[in-house]
Amino acid sequence: MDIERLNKILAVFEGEQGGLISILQRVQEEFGYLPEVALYSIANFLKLSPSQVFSVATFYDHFYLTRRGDHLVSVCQGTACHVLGARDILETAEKCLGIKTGQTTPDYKYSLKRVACLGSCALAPVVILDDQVHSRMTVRKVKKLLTEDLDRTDPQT
Amino acid sequence: MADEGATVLTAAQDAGIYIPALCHCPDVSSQGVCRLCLVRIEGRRRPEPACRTIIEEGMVVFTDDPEIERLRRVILELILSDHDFNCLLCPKSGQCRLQELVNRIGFDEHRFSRLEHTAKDLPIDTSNPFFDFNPNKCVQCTICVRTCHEIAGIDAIDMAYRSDNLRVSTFANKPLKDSVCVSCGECMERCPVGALIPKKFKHPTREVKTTCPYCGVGCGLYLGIRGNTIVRARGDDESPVNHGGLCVRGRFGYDFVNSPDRLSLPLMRAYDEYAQPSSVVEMNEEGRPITLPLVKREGKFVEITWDQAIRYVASSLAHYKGDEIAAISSARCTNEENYLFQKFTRVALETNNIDHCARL
Amino acid sequence: MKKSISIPSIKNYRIDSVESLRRLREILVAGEQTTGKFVNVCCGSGCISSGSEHVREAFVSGIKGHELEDEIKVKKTGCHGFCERGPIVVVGPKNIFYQHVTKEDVPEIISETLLEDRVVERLLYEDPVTGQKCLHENDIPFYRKQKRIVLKNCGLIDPTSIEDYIKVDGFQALAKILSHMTPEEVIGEIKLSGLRGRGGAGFPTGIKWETARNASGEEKYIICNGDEGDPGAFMDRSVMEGDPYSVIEGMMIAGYAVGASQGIIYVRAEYPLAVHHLSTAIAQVTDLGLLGRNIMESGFDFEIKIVKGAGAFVCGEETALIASIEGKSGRPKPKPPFPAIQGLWGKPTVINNVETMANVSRIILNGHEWYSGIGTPTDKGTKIFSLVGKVRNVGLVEVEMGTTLREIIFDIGGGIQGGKRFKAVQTGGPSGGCIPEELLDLPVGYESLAKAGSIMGSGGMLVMDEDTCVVNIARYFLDFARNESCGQCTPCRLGTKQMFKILQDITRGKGRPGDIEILLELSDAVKHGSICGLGMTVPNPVLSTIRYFRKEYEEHILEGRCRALVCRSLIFYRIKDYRCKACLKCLQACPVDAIIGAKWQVHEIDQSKCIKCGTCMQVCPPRFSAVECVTGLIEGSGDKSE
Amino acid sequence: MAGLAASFGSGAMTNSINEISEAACIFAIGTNTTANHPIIGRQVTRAVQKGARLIVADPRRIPLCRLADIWLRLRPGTDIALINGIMRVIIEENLMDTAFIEERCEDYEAFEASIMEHDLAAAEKITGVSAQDIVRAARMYGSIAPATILYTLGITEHSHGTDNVRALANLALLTGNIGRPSTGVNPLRGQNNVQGACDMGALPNVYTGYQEVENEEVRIKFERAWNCKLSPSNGLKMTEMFDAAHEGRIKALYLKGEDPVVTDADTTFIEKAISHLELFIVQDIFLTETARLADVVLPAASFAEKDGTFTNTERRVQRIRKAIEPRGNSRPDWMIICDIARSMGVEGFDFDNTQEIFEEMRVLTPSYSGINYERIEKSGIQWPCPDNEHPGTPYLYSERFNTSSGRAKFAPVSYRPSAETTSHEYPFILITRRSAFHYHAVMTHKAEGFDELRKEERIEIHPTDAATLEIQDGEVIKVSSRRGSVKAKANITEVVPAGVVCMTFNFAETRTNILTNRALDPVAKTPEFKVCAVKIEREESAYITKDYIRWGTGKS
Repeated sequence: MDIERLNKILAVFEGEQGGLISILQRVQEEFGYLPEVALYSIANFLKLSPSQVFSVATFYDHFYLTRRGDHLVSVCQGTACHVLGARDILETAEKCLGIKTGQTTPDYKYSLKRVACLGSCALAPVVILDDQVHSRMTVRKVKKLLTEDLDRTDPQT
Repeated sequence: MADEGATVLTAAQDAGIYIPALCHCPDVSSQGVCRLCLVRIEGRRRPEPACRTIIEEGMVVFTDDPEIERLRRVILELILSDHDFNCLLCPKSGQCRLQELVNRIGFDEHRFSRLEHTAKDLPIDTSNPFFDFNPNKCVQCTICVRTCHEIAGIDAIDMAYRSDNLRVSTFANKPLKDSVCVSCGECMERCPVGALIPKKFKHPTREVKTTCPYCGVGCGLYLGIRGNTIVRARGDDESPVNHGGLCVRGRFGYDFVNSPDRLSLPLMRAYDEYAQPSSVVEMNEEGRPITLPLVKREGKFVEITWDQAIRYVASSLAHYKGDEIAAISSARCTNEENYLFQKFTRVALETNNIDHCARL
Repeated sequence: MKKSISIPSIKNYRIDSVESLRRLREILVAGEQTTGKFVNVCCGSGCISSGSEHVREAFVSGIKGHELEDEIKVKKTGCHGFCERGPIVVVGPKNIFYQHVTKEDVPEIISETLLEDRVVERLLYEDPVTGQKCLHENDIPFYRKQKRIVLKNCGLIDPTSIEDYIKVDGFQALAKILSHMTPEEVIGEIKLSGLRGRGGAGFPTGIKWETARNASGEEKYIICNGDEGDPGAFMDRSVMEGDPYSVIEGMMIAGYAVGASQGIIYVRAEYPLAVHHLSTAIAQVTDLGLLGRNIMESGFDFEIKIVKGAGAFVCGEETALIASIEGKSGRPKPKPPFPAIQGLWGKPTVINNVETMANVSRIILNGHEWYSGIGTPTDKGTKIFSLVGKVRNVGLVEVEMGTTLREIIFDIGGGIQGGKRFKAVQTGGPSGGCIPEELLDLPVGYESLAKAGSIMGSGGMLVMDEDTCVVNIARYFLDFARNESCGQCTPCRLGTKQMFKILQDITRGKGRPGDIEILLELSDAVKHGSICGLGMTVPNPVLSTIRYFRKEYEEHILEGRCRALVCRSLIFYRIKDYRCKACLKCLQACPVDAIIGAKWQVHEIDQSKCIKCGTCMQVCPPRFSAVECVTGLIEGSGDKSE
Repeated sequence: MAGLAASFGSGAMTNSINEISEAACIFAIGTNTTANHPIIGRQVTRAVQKGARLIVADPRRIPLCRLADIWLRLRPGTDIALINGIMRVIIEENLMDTAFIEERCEDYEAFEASIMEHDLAAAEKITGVSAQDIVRAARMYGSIAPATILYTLGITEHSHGTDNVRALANLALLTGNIGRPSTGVNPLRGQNNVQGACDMGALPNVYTGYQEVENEEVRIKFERAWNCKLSPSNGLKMTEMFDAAHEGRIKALYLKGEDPVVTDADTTFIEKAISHLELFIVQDIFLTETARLADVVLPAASFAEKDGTFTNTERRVQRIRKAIEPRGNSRPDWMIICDIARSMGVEGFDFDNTQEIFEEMRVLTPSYSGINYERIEKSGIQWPCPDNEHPGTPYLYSERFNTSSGRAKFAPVSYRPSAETTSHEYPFILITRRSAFHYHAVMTHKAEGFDELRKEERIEIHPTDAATLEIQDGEVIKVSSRRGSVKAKANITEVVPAGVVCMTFNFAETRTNILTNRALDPVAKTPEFKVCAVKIEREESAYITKDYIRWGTGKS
């Protein structure tokens, strides 16, 4: 991991009170996840114990302690999406990508996660692929979305 | 009359009234997470945890009514459903607070049997040489975490993850040995269940109050003795120095007393490794042993009797006086021994060449 | 995304007095195009995902093509609430409301409406009941019964343009209090208005402010809670995205009243657009001199920063939210001490949610009499609901307190989709409960909903039809609750888990007699034994469904029947051989190849392979309707999924 | 100790352990408190948790740095420059306690003049600590009361250790942070009874209770009590003894319970000095490295096998009690000494138990005279305790200092470089420390479990230095000073600053003190353990294992 890059991020937060979560967010933005070394340095920087930083990093859903895929597929499991069949959407996504929810494909191309609610209830069920909201999803649309994209980004498979 | 600022729990305990509690530990702040000490307080909407509720003038507390009873039972059943309660194999059995609570509160057989037994099957952390951590027996009372923070000030562990994945964890789930844990064992002392347990545990048959022999802090402690062996040490709660706390050395560092490497008989260097000790200490008329002078690093040590040793030392010391001789005392010995040794040096050896390793 | 949008017209303008604010407003109003022609493209999150950005771009380039860019202004606005119909475009001067606009429609709108002043009929909303086309927003039944106070600027102003906000009386309330009112008077005004917290518990806002004002301490904080975690609720998102200035103004008024000089907006990280609009707005307001030191020469200092959440529902709870801002795990603390006395960094802190904050400037500007005249004697003002589920018009609705559920669901929401039967409505998200058909005439209000076993909550409103299984819904919410429990107290951590397991058993046909009683006992323990508001309320979905739909639970447990045909273990699909025309459609569509058959050979479902996804039923041509779904006969029901 | 005695009149912790948690400001310099005095470390932690400010001065990133408001990462051996810099800021910003200085101190003017000689830029240059941080620390210590100073060997184990201590004493006096609860200058004693050994007169220049050997009145008192003639002149300090042995002036040495061959600086020299002795008697509980060189080894009983008292770092006299029978034929030290004395025909060594010894001692020792076994049965008493009714003294100097004038003395001290500085050949500074898991070199290694926690020496080296030398983490490297070399595994860590390496002396397999410098403090004669110049080389050969040298009876 690039310590220089990390220290640059940390320098911005110098003297700020209670910045742990913002720092974790920034570091994750930079590295895609929270490498152990980074957590350790953050603890040192904030004069926290590493276990306390670990506690916070594992409490929140948004933090990843392992490397994620290049593309993030989030399937909303909010109420509105649920009653309109979000579970089938998620299962289909799992099948398409060949991984379980919360996992990353071995080639680090895709990560799949469930989210509680994206607030796009009027468009339910929704799937978010790399910040792009796909609304009124059906099993078929998911299949198309994920397989097509797979083909596009990786012609070998 | 209870003290001002006391909690309902401590006031009740002082008055001899039982309120069950699992996550309460008098040495650390109250968290009120186990919810077993819930009591009903007149005029309040919801049951309140006794361990966090400060008593007030004229407060009416019901420690036990059918509703509270049922609440406690359900909560206890929930804890049990998540606990590896193979008590027969648990070293804590008999001193386990969970067992005690089950005995006092009881549980509803029918309901309990409907709950899914969800105790995890996580690996037991045996990396620490003095104690083991079994997360499957952990009841998430957080006493160890509070202890590590408030008493030890180390913060080697904290509560990580959330929901029913909540668990006591070191940084990155590493084994305790690879964490910043200093093995002081304060958490182990306070764990109410069998999650943090000493590796080898023998019940002492008697205890002796004494002072820790390690650093200059001089913590008060009780040595637990079984036969002629030290089997445990615990901090003396009444000591004004450590108030019951101990560090890793003070709590676990007593095997050296029983070490097989301890010297047992006086040793003396002799030319001939087959030399008979008795021949070594024959004195000539001047009082010097016949074997003297010894040539350094060629002789071997042989064991001699105390009698021989004392006579030998006394006679050989008698040859040096004043500036020729020096004595080094020990910062590890008692005051009495240091007093005696300096007196010995000054009186018997007739010199002020006495010092010890006082580096401060 | 750009961090800040420059405002050429008012660049370098600094508002240092009430007078200069008035002057700026005059300049801005005078500067409006005389033609009055404009195109407002909704760029709320909903419409953006339906492609409104492309629509906007098409307008911009189209208008440029006609060299009309000086005459016709293209503006992006916040959410109209009718997200279902997005992208929404409003074309002025006649405020014609076009829905489902695609970029292909743009040239036609330009040439017809903007140039020729003709209406493009096909893009108008058609009342499904009367079949009538609606020209304006207010003609649409969805809007007709609403009373938009909080949402009044949403869809009207460009949420990244402070000029727009100033034109619609922006910061007038702030100017009023800074020049004419003492903090005590502000608090008095809010108290008299009867405003209660819109985040769930409904605590009177004025009293909260007063407590914090009277609490000792030099430093105090105002926190705006934008951690809208309830699944199925998105009103705060719309307000933050569509009218961020109102939130900021509300916080400033709160700051003045309480004696705080620092404000923090805590926004869910799932709402990037809200974060973007808020930070743009804060930068603009600061540039104008309305945030900072000595605002409008009043001696009042205030600054606002944004803190992003990190994905924990429980952080919507006040004390957990504070812990999160302090950089800790969001584990709630027992109250008292209340945040108003001892909050962020131990200092007195007022926490109000977004909708509450957005109400404040309206009350100050129009007076408490005006506000308390809206609603019912016990519940004042309006409430925004996010109407979702099996209702026809999905979206955000703001209604007067006391409006009945029936009016909301049927008059505004247009009833149930696909002509199905209404079954229940779930309000308040994971903390709320299900309200059955017989209580549809219940007027919405804090107490009335509580009495019905639900809560107002943040305003989620999930409409269920006969195809929705209430046990499944209860299971869904418990699954959510157990995942989102912070885990610190036993009843919530383990109680929700066991409740979930039992509900899961029931939906899988493994329920046992007596389960309902155990669920009730566990609910009781979680409700009364937990530390925080989350634990206290999460059994509500179970308690209310048992209260009103006990029969359905019993059917699941005793008969293995799911009448809504939702619980997969209790249903199976079969092909009626006498209707099957062996068209191969279902056979090809089946994702697990569970359908046996061939051309000219009637199809049959291999129950051992079937995962009950229902695809076969969907693809079977309606004229055949050969696939049926049955329940109650636990034959061949597997346990493969759930 | 000499430093404190010169400034205040007594060499001891001025305040009590329990007072630390009540301090509003703590200045911890040269002390890795949480590791070496964990229980005191907890007091510091508690103070910080209660809102106290903490200033840490240490070249290493010690665990306390995590709690510190200010961490002054000074270059090893530059303490005086730092402390003087802090004092300069305090004087310049008028944060000193003028009333206290006037009423209770003397020699201030010369001191102030000496402080003003060097400006902050000089301090920054020498210490490597930014002037800004020095100012922050000065303001914090100077304006928040009560403030307490904690230090250990990081201050004293230098060739200018006494000056270091006097500088700290000056700092406390300047701000009036002495003679009140939770203030003071507090050396945390390393060994359990180092305080007691000093109190009991196991020193060449004083009898019990610091009564001077060269004071005739005192000598006569002791001659009367002991019924003998006593030498009127000061004896040799331990380090001088080895010099004398090396030169043949000392021919016989009786050593009890110490292991200088491992723990003293420049152990090669020590071994050589010992080899010159005609008679070398060692009394210990283990066959230590030093004992292996002896002519006679007398097996002593451990603390658990005898009665007596220890005096802890806060001057508290506490009981130890016999818990078990001595192992084998080992015997308590006091019995051995009595037997030898009697065998030599010397009078005054007829004691049946330790209480009798204590009684004889307290009569002769004013500061102990009010202490007896009955009174310390439950918990100890802090000296001075002049009579049986006196409750003991939690903090010293509330009324007067123990100097002849009753006033504390300011002493101008100025920075001198360490005796050994880095050179082209020896480019690194080696600092030595103790591990949190071990205690010197023997006891904990004999207790099960401790070796699992830290089984071998690990030389701490900064990543940049490791990269330059192409050293991998865990690789065995060779550290050499002008006196010798040792090998151990490298531990690449940012705990140490670049240019500095750090080792413990807790492992007999890695005799760190072969490297250290015997440059002595001119007053206390303490060697410069903390700073010496070394070079680092990669060592691809042997992987050192525990079995390389075995402790014990030597049978294996």
